[in-house]
Amino acid sequence: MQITVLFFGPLAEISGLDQIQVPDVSDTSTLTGYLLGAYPLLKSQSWKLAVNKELCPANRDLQDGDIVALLAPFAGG
Amino acid sequence: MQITVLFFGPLAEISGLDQIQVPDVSDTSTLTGYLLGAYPLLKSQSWKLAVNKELCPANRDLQDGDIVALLAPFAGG
Amino acid sequence: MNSKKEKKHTVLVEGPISPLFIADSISKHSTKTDIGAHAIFLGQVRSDRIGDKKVKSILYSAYQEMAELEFHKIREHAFDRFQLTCMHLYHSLGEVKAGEISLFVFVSSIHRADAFTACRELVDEIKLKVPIWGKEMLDDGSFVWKANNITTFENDHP
Amino acid sequence: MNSKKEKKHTVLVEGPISPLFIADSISKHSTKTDIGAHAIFLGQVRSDRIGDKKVKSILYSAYQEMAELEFHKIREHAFDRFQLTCMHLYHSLGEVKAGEISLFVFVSSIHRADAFTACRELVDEIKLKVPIWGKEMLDDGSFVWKANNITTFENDHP
Repeated sequence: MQITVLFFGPLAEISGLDQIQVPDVSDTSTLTGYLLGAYPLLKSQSWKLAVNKELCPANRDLQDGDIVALLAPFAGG
Repeated sequence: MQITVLFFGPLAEISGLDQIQVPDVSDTSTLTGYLLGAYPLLKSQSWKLAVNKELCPANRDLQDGDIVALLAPFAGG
Repeated sequence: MNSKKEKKHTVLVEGPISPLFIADSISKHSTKTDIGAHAIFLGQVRSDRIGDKKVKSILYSAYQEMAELEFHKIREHAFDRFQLTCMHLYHSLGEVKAGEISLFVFVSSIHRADAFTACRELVDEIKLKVPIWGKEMLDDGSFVWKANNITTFENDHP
Repeated sequence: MNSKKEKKHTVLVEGPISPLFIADSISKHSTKTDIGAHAIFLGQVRSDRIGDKKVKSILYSAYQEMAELEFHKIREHAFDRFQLTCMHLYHSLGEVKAGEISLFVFVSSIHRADAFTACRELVDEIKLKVPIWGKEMLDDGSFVWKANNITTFENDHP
Protein backbone atom coordinates (compact mmCIF):
# COMPACT_ATOMS: atom_id res chain seq x y z
CA MET A 1 0.00 0.00 0.00
CA GLN A 2 1.33 3.37 -1.08
CA ILE A 3 -0.05 6.88 -0.51
CA THR A 4 1.19 9.92 -2.44
CA VAL A 5 1.39 13.08 -0.35
CA LEU A 6 1.53 16.45 -2.13
CA PHE A 7 2.86 19.66 -0.58
CA PHE A 8 1.96 23.09 -1.90
CA GLY A 9 2.84 26.72 -1.24
CA PRO A 10 4.23 27.39 2.25
CA LEU A 11 4.03 23.72 3.20
CA ALA A 12 6.29 22.68 0.30
CA GLU A 13 8.88 25.03 1.81
CA ILE A 14 8.66 23.12 5.09
CA SER A 15 8.88 19.69 3.54
CA GLY A 16 11.47 20.76 0.98
CA LEU A 17 9.67 18.49 -1.49
CA ASP A 18 6.63 18.70 -3.73
CA GLN A 19 5.61 15.13 -3.01
CA ILE A 20 6.51 12.03 -1.03
CA GLN A 21 5.34 8.41 -0.97
CA VAL A 22 4.15 7.03 2.36
CA PRO A 23 3.60 3.25 2.70
CA ASP A 24 1.26 1.52 5.09
CA VAL A 25 -0.93 4.25 6.53
CA SER A 26 -4.48 3.07 6.94
CA ASP A 27 -6.22 6.38 7.58
CA THR A 28 -5.70 10.15 7.53
CA SER A 29 -5.13 10.39 11.32
CA THR A 30 -2.25 7.97 11.08
CA LEU A 31 -0.88 9.87 8.10
CA THR A 32 -1.16 13.20 9.94
CA GLY A 33 0.76 11.71 12.90
CA TYR A 34 3.43 10.47 10.54
CA LEU A 35 3.75 13.87 8.80
CA LEU A 36 3.94 15.84 12.05
CA GLY A 37 6.71 13.48 13.17
CA ALA A 38 8.62 13.76 9.90
CA TYR A 39 8.16 17.55 9.52
CA PRO A 40 7.74 19.05 13.00
CA LEU A 41 7.43 22.58 11.57
CA LEU A 42 4.01 21.55 10.23
CA LYS A 43 2.79 21.83 13.86
CA SER A 44 3.13 25.61 13.75
CA GLN A 45 1.17 25.94 10.50
CA SER A 46 -2.52 25.96 9.65
CA TRP A 47 -3.47 23.41 7.04
CA LYS A 48 -6.11 20.95 5.85
CA LEU A 49 -5.96 17.64 4.03
CA ALA A 50 -7.56 16.82 0.73
CA VAL A 51 -7.89 13.19 -0.33
CA ASN A 52 -8.18 12.73 -4.08
CA LYS A 53 -8.96 16.42 -4.52
CA GLU A 54 -11.75 16.45 -1.92
CA LEU A 55 -11.33 18.24 1.40
CA CYS A 56 -11.26 15.77 4.24
CA PRO A 57 -12.68 17.35 7.41
CA ALA A 58 -12.62 14.19 9.59
CA ASN A 59 -10.60 11.01 9.78
CA ARG A 60 -11.12 8.64 6.88
CA ASP A 61 -9.64 5.40 5.63
CA LEU A 62 -7.02 5.51 2.92
CA GLN A 63 -6.58 3.10 0.05
CA ASP A 64 -3.62 2.16 -2.07
CA GLY A 65 -2.97 4.88 -4.67
CA ASP A 66 -4.81 7.64 -2.84
CA ILE A 67 -3.42 11.11 -3.35
CA VAL A 68 -3.38 13.26 -0.24
CA ALA A 69 -2.61 16.97 -0.43
CA LEU A 70 -1.60 19.28 2.40
CA LEU A 71 -3.27 22.63 1.85
CA ALA A 72 -2.27 25.85 3.62
CA PRO A 73 -4.89 28.64 3.83
CA PHE A 74 -5.89 29.72 0.34
CA ALA A 75 -4.96 33.09 -1.10
CA GLY A 76 -6.76 33.27 -4.44
CA GLY A 77 -8.39 36.45 -5.66
CA MET B 1 -44.16 86.60 -14.54
CA GLN B 2 -43.03 83.93 -16.94
CA ILE B 3 -42.44 80.19 -16.41
CA THR B 4 -40.53 78.02 -18.89
CA VAL B 5 -41.94 74.52 -19.28
CA LEU B 6 -39.74 71.82 -20.79
CA PHE B 7 -41.03 68.62 -22.38
CA PHE B 8 -38.88 65.53 -22.81
CA GLY B 9 -39.13 62.09 -24.35
CA PRO B 10 -42.69 60.80 -24.78
CA LEU B 11 -44.17 64.02 -23.40
CA ALA B 12 -42.47 66.15 -26.06
CA GLU B 13 -44.30 64.00 -28.61
CA ILE B 14 -47.60 64.91 -26.96
CA SER B 15 -46.89 68.63 -26.75
CA GLY B 16 -45.20 68.72 -30.15
CA LEU B 17 -42.73 71.20 -28.64
CA ASP B 18 -39.58 71.02 -26.54
CA GLN B 19 -40.57 74.04 -24.48
CA ILE B 20 -43.27 76.63 -23.93
CA GLN B 21 -43.58 79.83 -21.90
CA VAL B 22 -46.49 80.07 -19.48
CA PRO B 23 -47.32 83.46 -17.92
CA ASP B 24 -49.05 84.10 -14.63
CA VAL B 25 -49.11 80.71 -12.89
CA SER B 26 -48.49 81.09 -9.18
CA ASP B 27 -47.87 77.47 -8.25
CA THR B 28 -47.31 73.99 -9.70
CA SER B 29 -50.94 72.89 -9.18
CA THR B 30 -52.16 75.78 -11.30
CA LEU B 31 -49.53 75.00 -13.92
CA THR B 32 -50.53 71.31 -13.97
CA GLY B 33 -54.17 72.31 -14.48
CA TYR B 34 -53.15 74.57 -17.35
CA LEU B 35 -51.02 71.87 -19.00
CA LEU B 36 -53.74 69.19 -18.72
CA GLY B 37 -56.15 71.64 -20.35
CA ALA B 38 -53.75 72.56 -23.13
CA TYR B 39 -52.54 69.00 -23.78
CA PRO B 40 -55.33 66.59 -22.76
CA LEU B 41 -53.23 63.56 -23.81
CA LEU B 42 -51.04 64.24 -20.76
CA LYS B 43 -53.91 62.84 -18.67
CA SER B 44 -53.23 59.34 -19.97
CA GLN B 45 -49.50 59.50 -19.19
CA SER B 46 -47.47 59.02 -16.04
CA TRP B 47 -45.20 61.96 -15.26
CA LYS B 48 -43.66 64.12 -12.57
CA LEU B 49 -42.64 67.76 -12.39
CA ALA B 50 -39.19 69.08 -11.68
CA VAL B 51 -38.77 72.74 -10.75
CA ASN B 52 -35.30 74.10 -11.46
CA LYS B 53 -33.94 70.55 -11.80
CA GLU B 54 -35.38 69.35 -8.48
CA LEU B 55 -38.25 66.87 -8.37
CA CYS B 56 -41.35 68.49 -6.97
CA PRO B 57 -43.50 65.93 -5.14
CA ALA B 58 -46.11 68.38 -3.73
CA ASN B 59 -47.57 71.72 -4.76
CA ARG B 60 -45.13 74.61 -4.53
CA ASP B 61 -45.10 78.29 -5.42
CA LEU B 62 -43.48 79.35 -8.66
CA GLN B 63 -41.42 82.46 -9.27
CA ASP B 64 -40.66 84.42 -12.40
CA GLY B 65 -37.97 82.65 -14.42
CA ASP B 66 -38.54 79.20 -12.90
CA ILE B 67 -37.90 76.29 -15.21
CA VAL B 68 -40.38 73.47 -14.90
CA ALA B 69 -39.78 70.13 -16.61
CA LEU B 70 -42.32 67.41 -17.31
CA LEU B 71 -40.65 64.06 -16.78
CA ALA B 72 -42.02 60.75 -18.00
CA PRO B 73 -40.82 57.58 -16.23
CA PHE B 74 -37.06 57.25 -16.59
CA ALA B 75 -35.46 54.59 -18.73
CA GLY B 76 -31.73 54.95 -18.08
CA GLY B 77 -29.47 51.95 -17.75
CA MET C 1 -14.82 66.26 0.95
CA ASN C 2 -11.81 65.11 -1.00
CA SER C 3 -10.61 66.12 -4.43
CA LYS C 4 -12.04 63.02 -6.08
CA LYS C 5 -15.50 64.33 -5.40
CA GLU C 6 -14.90 67.82 -6.66
CA LYS C 7 -13.60 67.03 -10.13
CA LYS C 8 -15.98 67.70 -13.01
CA HIS C 9 -16.99 64.38 -14.53
CA THR C 10 -18.29 63.63 -17.98
CA VAL C 11 -21.05 61.10 -17.63
CA LEU C 12 -23.24 61.42 -20.72
CA VAL C 13 -21.49 60.21 -23.86
CA GLU C 14 -22.69 60.06 -27.45
CA GLY C 15 -23.42 56.56 -28.76
CA PRO C 16 -22.51 53.15 -27.32
CA ILE C 17 -19.71 52.59 -24.78
CA SER C 18 -17.03 50.50 -26.47
CA PRO C 19 -15.15 47.60 -24.87
CA LEU C 20 -11.89 49.40 -25.71
CA PHE C 21 -13.01 52.44 -23.76
CA ILE C 22 -13.69 50.11 -20.82
CA ALA C 23 -10.24 48.51 -21.21
CA ASP C 24 -8.66 51.94 -21.24
CA SER C 25 -10.50 52.92 -18.05
CA ILE C 26 -9.32 49.73 -16.34
CA SER C 27 -5.69 50.29 -17.48
CA LYS C 28 -5.61 53.73 -15.93
CA HIS C 29 -5.99 52.16 -12.49
CA SER C 30 -2.77 50.14 -12.60
CA THR C 31 -0.86 52.99 -10.97
CA LYS C 32 -3.30 53.08 -8.04
CA THR C 33 -1.73 50.24 -6.12
CA ASP C 34 -3.92 50.69 -3.05
CA ILE C 35 -6.87 49.32 -5.06
CA GLY C 36 -7.66 45.64 -4.47
CA ALA C 37 -11.10 45.36 -6.02
CA HIS C 38 -12.90 46.72 -9.08
CA ALA C 39 -16.65 46.16 -9.47
CA ILE C 40 -18.03 46.92 -12.91
CA PHE C 41 -21.59 46.95 -14.20
CA LEU C 42 -22.40 47.12 -17.89
CA GLY C 43 -25.92 47.65 -19.14
CA GLN C 44 -26.36 46.09 -22.57
CA VAL C 45 -29.31 46.84 -24.86
CA ARG C 46 -31.51 43.77 -25.16
CA SER C 47 -33.31 42.74 -28.30
CA ASP C 48 -36.56 42.23 -26.39
CA ARG C 49 -39.64 40.90 -28.15
CA ILE C 50 -42.55 43.32 -28.08
CA GLY C 51 -45.53 41.41 -29.45
CA ASP C 52 -44.28 40.01 -32.75
CA LYS C 53 -41.60 42.69 -33.11
CA LYS C 54 -38.05 42.96 -31.81
CA VAL C 55 -36.04 45.83 -30.38
CA LYS C 56 -33.25 46.83 -32.79
CA SER C 57 -31.86 49.78 -30.84
CA ILE C 58 -32.66 52.34 -28.18
CA LEU C 59 -32.50 56.08 -28.82
CA TYR C 60 -31.54 57.68 -25.51
CA SER C 61 -32.30 61.29 -24.65
CA ALA C 62 -31.99 63.19 -21.37
CA TYR C 63 -32.77 66.37 -19.53
CA GLN C 64 -29.03 66.90 -19.56
CA GLU C 65 -28.59 69.61 -16.92
CA MET C 66 -30.74 67.73 -14.43
CA ALA C 67 -29.20 64.38 -15.36
CA GLU C 68 -25.70 65.72 -14.67
CA LEU C 69 -26.87 67.10 -11.34
CA GLU C 70 -28.46 63.79 -10.40
CA PHE C 71 -25.32 61.85 -11.39
CA HIS C 72 -23.32 64.23 -9.23
CA LYS C 73 -25.62 63.68 -6.22
CA ILE C 74 -25.59 59.90 -6.71
CA ARG C 75 -21.80 60.03 -6.85
CA GLU C 76 -21.46 62.10 -3.66
CA HIS C 77 -23.95 59.90 -1.88
CA ALA C 78 -21.91 56.78 -2.70
CA PHE C 79 -18.61 58.42 -1.66
CA ASP C 80 -20.23 59.38 1.65
CA ARG C 81 -21.43 55.86 2.42
CA PHE C 82 -18.66 53.65 1.05
CA GLN C 83 -14.88 53.55 1.29
CA LEU C 84 -14.07 54.01 -2.39
CA THR C 85 -10.85 54.85 -4.19
CA CYS C 86 -12.43 55.76 -7.56
CA MET C 87 -15.78 55.93 -9.27
CA HIS C 88 -16.55 56.35 -12.96
CA LEU C 89 -20.06 56.58 -14.41
CA TYR C 90 -20.93 56.71 -18.10
CA HIS C 91 -24.31 56.64 -19.83
CA SER C 92 -25.00 56.78 -23.53
CA LEU C 93 -27.12 59.32 -25.38
CA GLY C 94 -28.33 58.81 -28.94
CA GLU C 95 -28.55 55.45 -30.65
CA VAL C 96 -27.32 52.25 -28.99
CA LYS C 97 -28.00 49.04 -30.91
CA ALA C 98 -29.05 45.71 -29.35
CA GLY C 99 -25.88 44.03 -28.03
CA GLU C 100 -24.11 47.35 -27.42
CA ILE C 101 -23.42 48.90 -24.03
CA SER C 102 -25.28 51.97 -22.77
CA LEU C 103 -24.28 52.08 -19.08
CA PHE C 104 -20.83 51.64 -17.52
CA VAL C 105 -20.48 51.86 -13.74
CA PHE C 106 -16.94 51.32 -12.45
CA VAL C 107 -16.12 51.42 -8.73
CA SER C 108 -12.78 50.64 -7.07
CA SER C 109 -11.92 50.09 -3.44
CA ILE C 110 -9.27 48.59 -1.19
CA HIS C 111 -11.48 45.66 -0.17
CA ARG C 112 -14.22 44.14 -2.28
CA ALA C 113 -17.29 44.68 -0.07
CA ASP C 114 -17.39 48.44 -0.65
CA ALA C 115 -16.97 48.17 -4.41
CA PHE C 116 -19.65 45.47 -4.74
CA THR C 117 -22.27 47.21 -2.62
CA ALA C 118 -21.59 50.64 -4.09
CA CYS C 119 -21.75 49.34 -7.67
CA ARG C 120 -25.11 47.70 -7.17
CA GLU C 121 -26.63 50.68 -5.39
CA LEU C 122 -25.27 53.09 -8.00
CA VAL C 123 -27.02 51.18 -10.77
CA ASP C 124 -30.29 51.17 -8.81
CA GLU C 125 -30.04 54.91 -8.16
CA ILE C 126 -29.15 55.74 -11.75
CA LYS C 127 -32.18 53.83 -13.03
CA LEU C 128 -34.46 55.43 -10.46
CA LYS C 129 -33.29 59.03 -10.35
CA VAL C 130 -31.66 60.17 -13.58
CA PRO C 131 -33.96 61.80 -16.16
CA ILE C 132 -33.02 59.71 -19.19
CA TRP C 133 -35.53 58.34 -21.68
CA GLY C 134 -35.21 55.52 -24.16
CA LYS C 135 -37.15 55.05 -27.37
CA GLU C 136 -37.03 51.38 -28.31
CA MET C 137 -36.83 51.19 -32.11
CA LEU C 138 -38.50 48.03 -33.43
CA ASP C 139 -37.64 46.00 -36.50
CA ASP C 140 -40.79 47.10 -38.36
CA GLY C 141 -39.91 50.80 -38.02
CA SER C 142 -42.29 51.49 -35.12
CA PHE C 143 -41.17 52.32 -31.58
CA VAL C 144 -42.17 52.12 -27.92
CA TRP C 145 -40.97 54.18 -24.95
CA LYS C 146 -39.06 52.18 -22.37
CA ALA C 147 -39.75 52.75 -18.65
CA ASN C 148 -37.75 51.44 -15.69
CA ASN C 149 -39.92 52.51 -12.82
CA ILE C 150 -43.39 53.34 -14.00
CA THR C 151 -44.97 52.62 -10.60
CA THR C 152 -43.16 55.48 -8.88
CA PHE C 153 -44.61 57.82 -11.52
CA GLU C 154 -48.19 56.50 -11.61
CA ASN C 155 -50.84 59.21 -11.17
CA ASP C 156 -48.28 61.54 -9.80
CA HIS C 157 -49.29 64.81 -11.47
CA PRO C 158 -48.57 67.32 -8.71
CA MET D 1 -27.97 20.78 -17.38
CA ASN D 2 -27.41 22.85 -20.45
CA SER D 3 -24.46 22.95 -22.81
CA LYS D 4 -23.02 26.10 -21.20
CA LYS D 5 -22.27 24.08 -18.11
CA GLU D 6 -20.66 21.17 -19.86
CA LYS D 7 -18.05 23.03 -21.87
CA LYS D 8 -14.46 22.71 -20.70
CA HIS D 9 -13.33 26.08 -19.36
CA THR D 10 -9.84 27.43 -18.98
CA VAL D 11 -9.68 29.25 -15.70
CA LEU D 12 -6.02 29.33 -14.67
CA VAL D 13 -3.95 31.58 -16.89
CA GLU D 14 -0.25 32.43 -16.79
CA GLY D 15 0.57 35.94 -15.59
CA PRO D 16 -1.69 38.98 -15.17
CA ILE D 17 -5.08 39.39 -16.88
CA SER D 18 -4.80 42.28 -19.31
CA PRO D 19 -7.44 44.97 -19.86
CA LEU D 20 -7.44 44.08 -23.57
CA PHE D 21 -8.31 40.48 -22.74
CA ILE D 22 -11.21 41.83 -20.67
CA ALA D 23 -12.31 44.09 -23.55
CA ASP D 24 -12.20 41.12 -25.90
CA SER D 25 -14.34 39.04 -23.50
CA ILE D 26 -16.88 41.85 -23.31
CA SER D 27 -16.96 42.27 -27.12
CA LYS D 28 -17.80 38.62 -27.63
CA HIS D 29 -21.14 39.17 -25.88
CA SER D 30 -22.49 41.70 -28.37
CA THR D 31 -24.11 38.93 -30.39
CA LYS D 32 -25.97 37.65 -27.31
CA THR D 33 -28.79 40.15 -27.50
CA ASP D 34 -30.81 38.56 -24.70
CA ILE D 35 -28.21 39.83 -22.20
CA GLY D 36 -29.16 43.04 -20.39
CA ALA D 37 -26.60 43.08 -17.58
CA HIS D 38 -22.92 42.23 -17.14
CA ALA D 39 -21.40 42.18 -13.65
CA ILE D 40 -17.61 42.07 -13.56
CA PHE D 41 -15.23 41.72 -10.66
CA LEU D 42 -11.51 42.36 -11.02
CA GLY D 43 -9.07 41.53 -8.25
CA GLN D 44 -6.02 43.81 -8.46
CA VAL D 45 -2.77 43.12 -6.57
CA ARG D 46 -2.30 45.74 -3.85
CA SER D 47 1.02 47.17 -2.84
CA ASP D 48 0.26 46.57 0.85
CA ARG D 49 2.70 47.72 3.52
CA ILE D 50 4.04 44.87 5.61
CA GLY D 51 5.98 46.46 8.45
CA ASP D 52 8.35 48.87 6.70
CA LYS D 53 8.26 46.91 3.44
CA LYS D 54 5.91 46.99 0.48
CA VAL D 55 4.42 44.25 -1.70
CA LYS D 56 5.88 44.43 -5.23
CA SER D 57 4.14 41.39 -6.70
CA ILE D 58 2.40 38.14 -5.85
CA LEU D 59 3.60 34.78 -7.12
CA TYR D 60 0.53 32.60 -7.46
CA SER D 61 0.64 28.80 -7.42
CA ALA D 62 -2.15 26.22 -7.24
CA TYR D 63 -3.00 22.58 -6.78
CA GLN D 64 -4.13 22.76 -10.38
CA GLU D 65 -6.23 19.60 -10.70
CA MET D 66 -8.15 20.37 -7.52
CA ALA D 67 -8.41 24.09 -8.37
CA GLU D 68 -10.01 23.27 -11.73
CA LEU D 69 -12.42 20.88 -10.04
CA GLU D 70 -13.37 23.53 -7.45
CA PHE D 71 -13.85 26.19 -10.14
CA HIS D 72 -16.10 23.73 -11.98
CA LYS D 73 -18.19 23.07 -8.84
CA ILE D 74 -18.44 26.80 -8.06
CA ARG D 75 -19.55 27.40 -11.64
CA GLU D 76 -22.25 24.69 -11.55
CA HIS D 77 -23.46 25.87 -8.17
CA ALA D 78 -23.95 29.42 -9.50
CA PHE D 79 -25.71 28.21 -12.67
CA ASP D 80 -28.04 26.16 -10.46
CA ARG D 81 -29.00 29.08 -8.24
CA PHE D 82 -29.08 32.05 -10.63
CA GLN D 83 -30.60 32.77 -14.02
CA LEU D 84 -27.40 33.40 -15.96
CA THR D 85 -26.67 33.65 -19.65
CA CYS D 86 -22.86 33.35 -19.40
CA MET D 87 -20.12 33.00 -16.84
CA HIS D 88 -16.38 33.40 -17.32
CA LEU D 89 -13.81 32.90 -14.56
CA TYR D 90 -10.07 33.56 -14.85
CA HIS D 91 -7.36 33.44 -12.21
CA SER D 92 -3.66 34.13 -12.69
CA LEU D 93 -0.78 31.79 -11.91
CA GLY D 94 2.83 32.95 -11.69
CA GLU D 95 3.85 36.55 -11.13
CA VAL D 96 1.34 39.39 -10.97
CA LYS D 97 2.75 42.81 -10.09
CA ALA D 98 1.07 45.37 -7.84
CA GLY D 99 -1.51 47.23 -9.95
CA GLU D 100 -2.09 44.24 -12.25
CA ILE D 101 -5.17 42.03 -12.29
CA SER D 102 -5.17 38.45 -10.99
CA LEU D 103 -8.88 37.59 -10.88
CA PHE D 104 -11.57 38.24 -13.50
CA VAL D 105 -15.14 37.16 -12.78
CA PHE D 106 -17.62 37.97 -15.54
CA VAL D 107 -21.31 37.10 -15.25
CA SER D 108 -24.11 38.03 -17.65
CA SER D 109 -27.87 37.79 -17.27
CA ILE D 110 -31.11 39.11 -18.69
CA HIS D 111 -31.82 41.26 -15.61
CA ARG D 112 -29.22 42.72 -13.30
CA ALA D 113 -30.12 41.12 -9.96
CA ASP D 114 -28.88 37.67 -10.98
CA ALA D 115 -25.59 38.96 -12.38
CA PHE D 116 -24.88 41.11 -9.33
CA THR D 117 -25.63 38.45 -6.74
CA ALA D 118 -23.87 35.68 -8.65
CA CYS D 119 -20.75 37.79 -9.21
CA ARG D 120 -20.36 38.62 -5.55
CA GLU D 121 -20.97 35.05 -4.39
CA LEU D 122 -18.59 33.66 -7.01
CA VAL D 123 -15.77 35.85 -5.71
CA ASP D 124 -16.48 34.77 -2.12
CA GLU D 125 -16.49 31.12 -3.10
CA ILE D 126 -13.32 31.38 -5.18
CA LYS D 127 -11.45 32.97 -2.27
CA LEU D 128 -12.76 30.39 0.17
CA LYS D 129 -12.63 27.16 -1.79
CA VAL D 130 -9.99 27.17 -4.50
CA PRO D 131 -6.52 25.86 -3.55
CA ILE D 132 -4.43 28.78 -4.77
CA TRP D 133 -1.51 30.26 -2.83
CA GLY D 134 0.15 33.63 -3.12
CA LYS D 135 3.68 34.53 -2.14
CA GLU D 136 3.85 38.28 -1.60
CA MET D 137 7.25 39.46 -2.83
CA LEU D 138 8.45 42.49 -0.88
CA ASP D 139 10.64 45.35 -2.03
CA ASP D 140 13.62 44.18 0.05
CA GLY D 141 13.68 40.76 -1.60
CA SER D 142 11.94 38.93 1.25
CA PHE D 143 8.44 37.45 1.03
CA VAL D 144 5.37 36.52 3.07
CA TRP D 145 2.61 34.05 2.30
CA LYS D 146 -0.81 35.65 1.79
CA ALA D 147 -3.89 34.04 3.38
CA ASN D 148 -7.55 34.89 2.72
CA ASN D 149 -9.25 32.74 5.27
CA ILE D 150 -6.85 31.59 7.91
CA THR D 151 -9.56 31.14 10.54
CA THR D 152 -11.24 28.31 8.67
CA PHE D 153 -7.90 26.50 8.64
CA GLU D 154 -6.82 27.09 12.24
CA ASN D 155 -5.80 23.91 14.10
CA ASP D 156 -7.52 21.82 11.54
CA HIS D 157 -5.05 18.95 11.17
CA PRO D 158 -7.37 15.97 10.67
